[in-house]
Amino acid sequence: MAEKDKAEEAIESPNRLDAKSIALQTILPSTLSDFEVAIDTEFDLLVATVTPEDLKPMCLVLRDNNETTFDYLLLLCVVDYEDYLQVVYHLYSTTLKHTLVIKTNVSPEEPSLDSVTSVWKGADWYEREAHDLFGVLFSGHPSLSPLLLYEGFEGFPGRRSYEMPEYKEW
Amino acid sequence: MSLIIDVGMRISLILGLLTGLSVVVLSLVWVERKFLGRIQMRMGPMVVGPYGLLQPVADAIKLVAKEDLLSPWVDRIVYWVAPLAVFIPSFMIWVTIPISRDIVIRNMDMGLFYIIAFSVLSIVGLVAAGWASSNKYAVLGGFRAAAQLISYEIPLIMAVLGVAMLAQSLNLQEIVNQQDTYVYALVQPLGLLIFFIAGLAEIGRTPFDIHPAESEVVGGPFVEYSGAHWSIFFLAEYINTFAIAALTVLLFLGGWLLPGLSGGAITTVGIFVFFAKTYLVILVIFWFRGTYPRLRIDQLMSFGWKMLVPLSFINIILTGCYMFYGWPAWLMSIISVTILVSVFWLVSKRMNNTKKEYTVHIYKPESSEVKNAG
Amino acid sequence: MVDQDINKKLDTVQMMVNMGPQHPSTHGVFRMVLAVDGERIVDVEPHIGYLHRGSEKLCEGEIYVQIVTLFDRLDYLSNLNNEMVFCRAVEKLMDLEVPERAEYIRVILCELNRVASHLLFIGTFGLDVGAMTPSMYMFRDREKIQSLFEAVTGARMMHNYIRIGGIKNDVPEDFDQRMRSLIVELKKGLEEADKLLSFNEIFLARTKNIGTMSAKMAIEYGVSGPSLRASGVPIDIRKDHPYSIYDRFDFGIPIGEVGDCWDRYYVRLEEVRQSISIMEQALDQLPDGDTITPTRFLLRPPKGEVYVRGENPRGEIGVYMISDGTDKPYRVKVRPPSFCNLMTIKDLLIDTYIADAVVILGSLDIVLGEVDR
Amino acid sequence: MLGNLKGLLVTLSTMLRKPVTYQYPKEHKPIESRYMGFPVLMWDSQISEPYCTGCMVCVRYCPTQCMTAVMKDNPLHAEGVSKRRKIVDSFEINFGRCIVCGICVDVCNFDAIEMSHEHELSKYARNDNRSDLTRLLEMGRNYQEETGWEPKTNAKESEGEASS
Repeated sequence: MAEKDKAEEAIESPNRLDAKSIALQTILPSTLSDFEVAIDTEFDLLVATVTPEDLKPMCLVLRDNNETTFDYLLLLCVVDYEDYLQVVYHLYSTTLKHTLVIKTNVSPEEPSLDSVTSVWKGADWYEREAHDLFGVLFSGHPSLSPLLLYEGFEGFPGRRSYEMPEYKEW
Repeated sequence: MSLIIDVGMRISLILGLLTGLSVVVLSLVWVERKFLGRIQMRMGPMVVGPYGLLQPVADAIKLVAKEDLLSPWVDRIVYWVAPLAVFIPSFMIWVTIPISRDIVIRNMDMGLFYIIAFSVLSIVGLVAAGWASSNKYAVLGGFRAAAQLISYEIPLIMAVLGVAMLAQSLNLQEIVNQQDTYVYALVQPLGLLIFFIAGLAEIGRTPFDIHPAESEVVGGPFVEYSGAHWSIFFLAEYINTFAIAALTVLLFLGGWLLPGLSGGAITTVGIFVFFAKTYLVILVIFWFRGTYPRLRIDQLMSFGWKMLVPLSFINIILTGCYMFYGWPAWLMSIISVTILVSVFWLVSKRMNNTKKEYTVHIYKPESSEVKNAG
Repeated sequence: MVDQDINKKLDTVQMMVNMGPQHPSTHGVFRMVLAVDGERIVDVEPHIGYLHRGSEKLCEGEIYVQIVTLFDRLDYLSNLNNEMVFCRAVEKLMDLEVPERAEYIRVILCELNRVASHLLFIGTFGLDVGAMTPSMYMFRDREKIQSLFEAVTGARMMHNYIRIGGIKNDVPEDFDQRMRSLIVELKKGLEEADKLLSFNEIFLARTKNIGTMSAKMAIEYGVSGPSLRASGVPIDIRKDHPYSIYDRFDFGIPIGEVGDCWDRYYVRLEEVRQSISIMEQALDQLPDGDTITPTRFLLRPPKGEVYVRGENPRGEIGVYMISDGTDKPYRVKVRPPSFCNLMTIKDLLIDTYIADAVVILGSLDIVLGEVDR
Repeated sequence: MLGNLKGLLVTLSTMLRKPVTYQYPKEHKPIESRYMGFPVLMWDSQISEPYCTGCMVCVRYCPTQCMTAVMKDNPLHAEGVSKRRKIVDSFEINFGRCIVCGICVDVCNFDAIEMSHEHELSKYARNDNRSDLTRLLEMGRNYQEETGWEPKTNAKESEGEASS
């Protein structure tokens, strides 16, 4: 139990950000003044939560701004929180070496989002994977054909509501 | 009655040749596997027979007993004929290849011409095999084979021509007999190199194993074949390897001749000398196989047309001058060696000029010093 | 140019070649549909997913200790690196200190794993180019590494050795001595490969200026690891964001110049040398002490999410883990380095030859277990 | 050109060295003492019964769910010979599923299961490697004889059931 208490304490202690993230934290509000952004911290990560509509223009700003230069997409991930799907983008700057997490929530019934393949080419397969496993539609993506699953697969196996086929001993 | 004896003689001769060649191929397979194994720090076959000596026999039995798989889309007639079209020419050339003085099935005056003419035929078989298999890899491999074999035919013939000019004969017996004072390798090192490289390409061995390239076209024309039909290709490939090695020995390395060997002993001892020399050349081929990567088809073509063909023409001109002006033999070999060395030097100089590119830098952020580590 | 004009006039038909999933040099079950015009590749359509096991989904149903075994099987050539990054993620979430000695042993083994992975790359790359001997030499050396792994972790590939909070058990007594003799042998073996392959003219002709990836393109696609560094971008997580104890060692990052296949090959070869130097330094500094911070078997990390980055032999691996306070993670997402590197294949292959396709794919050094997860 | 010649020299020099391979079915590469083969059950030769009490903790933590166990009352306990109140009745490991991760050994409270050195278990049918209690114990005895295995900790005796 002791370690658990310790860990909980650690979360309370506010600043686990490294120097680069702190510097980023100070400039972010001015850079992203055009958008509705909630900037938050999560452990040592700087998290910006935006609406799905703002996402792509904001990504463009973040990539092209000289103070942020997020030219490298680390990871695109979808998290299923059952009542909404959260799409998480991990960005990295190869020149300034800082990271930023962008989160945006979409509804699970009609998850639709602007594709960021035109911002980072590396988003291509990630978006196809997210489409496969979570059914998130990325408008503007060149082709959202199945990547990991076969053609004609029913359902979205990444989601928590997906019913796994029953376990059988062979 | 005499007709029957005659036909019987011929059939037994063919069967004898076939058996002999099969034994040679089996031995080659064993030598190759063992030699490659040693190069790669393995032991090679060890289980069947002492030192795995019977392994090729076991392989042959397995191949013959194997089911002949047939894809439903193949063009059947061409598909079955193709292995024979590859095998028969490679078999036929052995009619006139002597293994010692007067030990030859038919000594032809146009022997060299006959060999060259027949060996070209196997291209047809390879292309046919590739086409009939109705497999895209096979088609690619077949066309690769066609391009490769046709373009390397030229330097091969040119190199042979140099020897024919020197010996004033196309008869292999005669050519070998002419080499009793000095072997042609000494007079024409350039010719030997051209012949050997072009020969390697002709039989599709590393670094020119482009048409059966396993990592690219998965066996090329042979990809759909299995069992006995595949083994015919296999047989042909090794017979060709042996033929190229034998021709190298006969044309450039003095065949069955050995300094100090003369008189009646030549005929019998000559067989052993010939085989020893041939196996040495084959070992070099296997050695290359264990060392070199494979060239790409366009690089192969440009190497053939831009290097080997001009060089082979130079070789012929040189031989012509030598014959016409009656230069001493040593002058000829010196010129030949000079050309060889200068070509080597030019190529490596070109390589060295661009050598700077061939490094990787070690980057250390703290001191931001960059040191070379190439 | 003349060539192109002729090509326009000739009425050629494109052929679709289905390369893979059963092809000897697609490195697993990767499939490319190549549209070829003769030997030239006109279009590529990569297909993955033949090895999709849903590892990330499986993680949601397993407790933290069991997930380590799943991470072993992502990139099955650099198991320890994978285990390490997952364990670091949990440790970060729980704020767990790892004993000094455990850190050192982790680093040594991870670097050894990196060497093993790169050796395998050199061997298979040789095979792709058509040279069969380097692979045998490299397997010979890799076998020695795996024997050592067997002696330390008990398994040759799927170790389950790095645990949350440290390592499973201390290294055997003769570890130091065995490591040192192994390092000597590795150096020798590497020189052999270097001499046999690196500067062979045929090899250079096959790999130099083939599949050139510019730095811009590499960054756009999120390429990482040796493939990125070969393009001249000096990014190495071990240097830029030092984790574990990597800041205590003096090592360099090999950087290529043009980003072609040869650079990608030689950067890896050079990286082996750097890894060996790291191992030597770590062996010299290896302290005594505990090897694991005891934790309960059924871990319940606090709520929160972490993203942990690590440098795998193939590139940057990242683990994004969300914990909801129970004994099973809410979501685990891996950033698979091969996945991002493989994305470039379409751009790299167009307008090359079929023979180059094999070489380029080989030079990216993908592991399909990780691409498909 | 020099690179080519260098390569030839390398292959020539390695050719003269000793092969590094083993002739597998005849010769075996020595197994390291820590080698983790398939898990087997240990035999308590003092009381002549298995250490395993069938507490199922390994079954629960197995990532691949390759084992099953059934527990019964220990007849020897009733006789007063053994301190184990419960004993394993049947135990089955499907080695075809087992991934040799060693978690079962880590969680076992009684030193009853151990990673043996067994690894060559090729069989002709898919389920031939489902091993029941007798086979597991036999393999375990082989392992004990081979390595002189001793229980690491004195198992929490008398307690027949595990507290997870």
